[in-house]
Amino acid sequence: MHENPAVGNEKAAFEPLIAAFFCNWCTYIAADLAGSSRMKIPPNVRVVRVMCSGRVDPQFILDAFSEGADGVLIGGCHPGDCHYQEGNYKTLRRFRLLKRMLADMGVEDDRIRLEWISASEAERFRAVMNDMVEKVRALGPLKLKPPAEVFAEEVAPHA
Amino acid sequence: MKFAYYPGCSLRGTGRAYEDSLLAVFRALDIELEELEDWNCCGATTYLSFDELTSYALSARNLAIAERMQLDIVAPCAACYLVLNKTQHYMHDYPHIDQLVRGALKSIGFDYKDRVKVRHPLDILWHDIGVETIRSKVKAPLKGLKVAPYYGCQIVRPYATFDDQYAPVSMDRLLEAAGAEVVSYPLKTRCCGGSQKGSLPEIGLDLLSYLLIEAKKCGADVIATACPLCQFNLEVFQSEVGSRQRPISMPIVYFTQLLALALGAPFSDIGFKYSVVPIQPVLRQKEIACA
Amino acid sequence: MPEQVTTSENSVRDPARIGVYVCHCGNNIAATIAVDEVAQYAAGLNKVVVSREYKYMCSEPGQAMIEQDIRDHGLNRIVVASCSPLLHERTFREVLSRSNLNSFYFQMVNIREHASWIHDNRAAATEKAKDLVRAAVRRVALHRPLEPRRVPIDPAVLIVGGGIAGIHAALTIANAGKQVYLVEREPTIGGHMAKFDKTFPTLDCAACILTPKMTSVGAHPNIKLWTYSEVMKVDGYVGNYKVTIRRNPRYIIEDLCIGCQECITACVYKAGKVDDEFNLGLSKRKPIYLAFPQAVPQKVVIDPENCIEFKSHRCKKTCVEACAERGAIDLNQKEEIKEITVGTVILSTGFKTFDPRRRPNYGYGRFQNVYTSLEVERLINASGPTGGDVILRDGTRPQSIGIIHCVGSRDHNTNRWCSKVCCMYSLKLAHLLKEHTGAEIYNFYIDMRTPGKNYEDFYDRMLDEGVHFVRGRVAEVSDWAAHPSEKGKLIIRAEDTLAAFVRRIPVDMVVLSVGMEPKEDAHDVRRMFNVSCSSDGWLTERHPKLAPVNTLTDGIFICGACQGPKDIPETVAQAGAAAAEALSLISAGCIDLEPYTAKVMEEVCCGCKTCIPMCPYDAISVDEAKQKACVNEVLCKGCGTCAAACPSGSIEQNFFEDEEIFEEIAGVLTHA
Amino acid sequence: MELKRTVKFEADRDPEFAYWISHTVGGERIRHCLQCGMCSGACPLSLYMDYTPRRLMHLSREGFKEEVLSSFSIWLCTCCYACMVECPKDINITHLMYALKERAIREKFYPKRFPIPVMAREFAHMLLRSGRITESWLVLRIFLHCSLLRLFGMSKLGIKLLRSKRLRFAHEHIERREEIKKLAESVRTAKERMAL
Repeated sequence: MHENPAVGNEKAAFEPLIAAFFCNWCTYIAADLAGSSRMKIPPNVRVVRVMCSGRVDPQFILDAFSEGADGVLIGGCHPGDCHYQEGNYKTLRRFRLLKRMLADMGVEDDRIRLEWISASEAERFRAVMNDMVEKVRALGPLKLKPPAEVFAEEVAPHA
Repeated sequence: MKFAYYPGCSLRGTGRAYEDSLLAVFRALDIELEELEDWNCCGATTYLSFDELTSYALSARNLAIAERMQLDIVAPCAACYLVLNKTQHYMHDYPHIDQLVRGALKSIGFDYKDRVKVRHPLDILWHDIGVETIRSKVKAPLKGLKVAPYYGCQIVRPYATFDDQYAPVSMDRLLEAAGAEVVSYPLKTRCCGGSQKGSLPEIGLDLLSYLLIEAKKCGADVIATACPLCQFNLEVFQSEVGSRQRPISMPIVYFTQLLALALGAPFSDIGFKYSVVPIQPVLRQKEIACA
Repeated sequence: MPEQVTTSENSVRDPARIGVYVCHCGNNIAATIAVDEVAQYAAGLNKVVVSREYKYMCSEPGQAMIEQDIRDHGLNRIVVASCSPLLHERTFREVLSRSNLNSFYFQMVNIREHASWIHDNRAAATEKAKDLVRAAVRRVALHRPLEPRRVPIDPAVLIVGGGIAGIHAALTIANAGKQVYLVEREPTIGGHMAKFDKTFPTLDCAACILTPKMTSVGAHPNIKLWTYSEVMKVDGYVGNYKVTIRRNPRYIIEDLCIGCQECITACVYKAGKVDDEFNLGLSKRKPIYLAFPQAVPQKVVIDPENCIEFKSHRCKKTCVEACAERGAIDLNQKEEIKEITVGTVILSTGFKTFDPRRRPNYGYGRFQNVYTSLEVERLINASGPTGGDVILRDGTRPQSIGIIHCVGSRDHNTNRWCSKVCCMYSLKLAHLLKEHTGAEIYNFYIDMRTPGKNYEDFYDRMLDEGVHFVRGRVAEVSDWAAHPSEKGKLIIRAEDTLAAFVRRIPVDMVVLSVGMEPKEDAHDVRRMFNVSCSSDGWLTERHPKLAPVNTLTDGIFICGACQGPKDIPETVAQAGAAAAEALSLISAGCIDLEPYTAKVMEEVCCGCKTCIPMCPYDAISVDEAKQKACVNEVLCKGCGTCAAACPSGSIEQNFFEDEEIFEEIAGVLTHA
Repeated sequence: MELKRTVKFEADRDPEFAYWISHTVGGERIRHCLQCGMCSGACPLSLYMDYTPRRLMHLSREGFKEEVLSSFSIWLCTCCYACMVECPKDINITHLMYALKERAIREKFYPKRFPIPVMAREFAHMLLRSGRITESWLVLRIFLHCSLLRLFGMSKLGIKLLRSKRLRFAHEHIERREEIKKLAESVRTAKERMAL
């Protein structure tokens, strides 16, 4: 389906690929801050910017997995701090649902993660990144029970 | 309420008064104690300067034993209390220490899960039992006895969370509950010099004389301590301090001795027989039974 | 792959001709990313016509290069891989509109903050940059032309906080002929500065320079001053904020009170009985009082906590009698809710001083002769509790005084930051105390920080005046005398680090130079106005250098010590800047908002109403006739939550359409 | 009074020592030290120290090994933790003192018959041998190693204690002494493995 050079035969060589959806007001800025503070973060994460974590449609996550992500991270503002008042609560609700569904499909818990990281929490951002990459690396490449294409059609409508 | 009792070497040596009175107090308040099975020396502060890492393993053995007994530890000796706490802290903070200590414990058949809490008698009496309960159980209140509470270093600093680092009050409250009059003692957490008295007598004496003279100034009849070493230093070297300035005679007792007395334990069973500076004169003067 | 969403006819896509520009940012990017490699790679991507690298894309020539290419190669989509879009997205969008391209035919790739600066593995970083560029290329091909929403700016300005910052900003804007609402929580404006005696380094008296400004605020026709009031709610968006303000009852009809203070004299309490907030409890006031002689507005206040009438309803109400013919006292006054509309907001909510009880070893609260610096300001102030005569709580006059710097600053146990002003005000206090008492003065400092115009000269002057300077942080203040000379004194114990030994210095008075902290409710303010806070609690600016008084929320500005510790000159400068920013918006008359609003594809919408509760702004309603959802573009703030929720995928968010995001996802993940 | 060269050459510094101190347990933040002297001020023993704790911190991070390890101060530390709880930069000063002592003992940086290191050694040996400490014997051994005269000086005290039944000469020890040996052994090998 996709040729991720990171995916090696023996686990040692495996470099996970992680898709991240960051809200424009908190986590994306935290990421920028981490950058301007020259923190060191593993290069395994690919960021997609959205205005609010509330915009993150469960389909995005399923799509990311089917496109070859080994893990997905959603970053939003802390509860109560949402730039749009309550977008992050909506995300949380959806996220819980989705997580159960993914579990059924054999996606391990550590592969999908929702984190509240405020604009000033560059340090926390770094910690989360490192931790996530570590955990997913330990899990190895994503293996889905049904073939990816099939499940995208099967599941997406229910999302 | 039940704890694993970790006496430590001192309470079996120079600090026997502490042990006797502590057991009496806990008995009076029906706190059950089971001696830590085949406990070993915690390494105190001395061992740390000889071989840090080994000292963690040694004190961890006691933690592991308590865990096997499924009890929290009560460690009356300040040094033991500190070292056991410190071991736990450092195992959390430093993976290499954690790994090393667990490894060592494995080698003697312990699989340490870190489920033990290390408690100090002050903590237990103040928080778990509570001042009110104690007051209600006091049979012979220490009316008019002016006590300077002396906490020393290693109980409140640096790991204790049960009391304030700068101005601890747990002992104050407990002694008040026992009917004693607690004088405000500015040096309550100032160091007594620890083992320095042995190695550098002059300096040790200086520190001790500060503590003793200040306590007198505060109008204290006795100093109450919670550490065998503090008690030893303050009591045994009084004559030397005295010989430098005007002589001092200040009974130095364990807070548990005063509590036990108030809770009605027989005077003869709570370690006063080991005193070098007898407390009886003060007690008689205050008309507190001491026979 | 998910099905293609049908798109509303108004925006058909023309075949994409994409130009990709990879920036070196000097060495910031080039150092860790093989820029040329990325550019070459991009050149090979589908629909890419030109791909270039350049030292500084944001520079004049960089921009010109893009414009040139648009002309020469007929580009209609632009991708720039450089820094964070929050920095330069606008810059490059303008380039497009200058070349008559819709400015939303642009996608920015962040390979600096998100790649070069956070990685050291060149190969990996370069790979990542390629992925991100590829994603942008695939995404931008789908972009539609969008028009920013132009909204008018209401010329009225709300200023929250009436300290020197708020006062200065208010006057600046009001003098420009615009309406200002100045809201202050306390019964008077003036803030901390009103409490000060003199100001460093010029030593001009704080009152003399502040009170005139306060009076003109009170008198200014363009300023609506609401003291004893608080902002409760903020709605709307830049240009059009709806603000709800609660005016707490002061039990005085402001329009009738002339500040004659007869009522205060008449109060059944012959002497003050409550701690006087303005003098920090060093003196007493009556339950009916005027905060301080030059208070603005000159209107008295009754505090119900301590007024007999309010507690027992058994007061003779002599105050009411005294004010009989004006009848300004209204004991039944209720709180009043005001609703206003403003275009912009300036936050100048200020700071609070560190509570030295959190550093028990300095004995504040335990020893009566330990004071905070702010208390000392009142103590030496001619209108203070002792009329400027420095008499200690125990009635004596100090012969020796220790001033302890960095109390609650530069300290991992309390506040880690340097409060910036303490060194200078400690020097000032040293001078004033010497002047008032002739006492020996000892300053205990860690580092003497006097950066500022004429500040160092002031330090020299203190050295000349014979003030002692001991370089060392004080470990403890005690009353424990270890030497006859220390009897009855407070003993300061510190290492004289320059002499390299410990000193014990007995003094009669200890002054704790307390640091500055964020207000305890800084986080509520932050939430209410939708701005962000540093983890310490200081409000954060949009950019520390280039947008120091702006916030991430358009039309909301910050100034003064709510943004971080600063002295009066700096505060006033910032207040001016904030005022100017507000005025420039006002005189522009309108502002363009991102068109990231949601839109409903009616042909797909089944009217299930799932989206309705999703919207926090009630921007979505159902057209009963058509049984379709419809979005009110003005109310929509463009979060996209509804789009994510719509089961039929019939709601799209401009610039964040499902398709576009799916392309981006596929782009970052699929290695070509 | 004799004149002494006080100038320091770069050659006098020991970079290894500087590196060690900032990488040893507790020294992580030593480079943050403000040199504010809070530790010295709080230290009950600093009144007697040749180098105040603050100076030791700086000398160590700069790598002046000789000065630090041969200083009297490290032996004066009673581990009361006053410095550590006060340190505005959260430097674990007390623990660094341990580290310095440990190293000074390892590298024999102390005057002959100097009691403190002797005590540490004796204490350790007794602990390893019997798992517990019998104070009476410990005291005895220490003074034997330091100076017999001192012992006589102390004899009055000894008698006092004997009379108060507080000194007991029965050797305390634990049941499973072999466990202590095993522990020490396993730590030793682990240390070698981790190259600590």
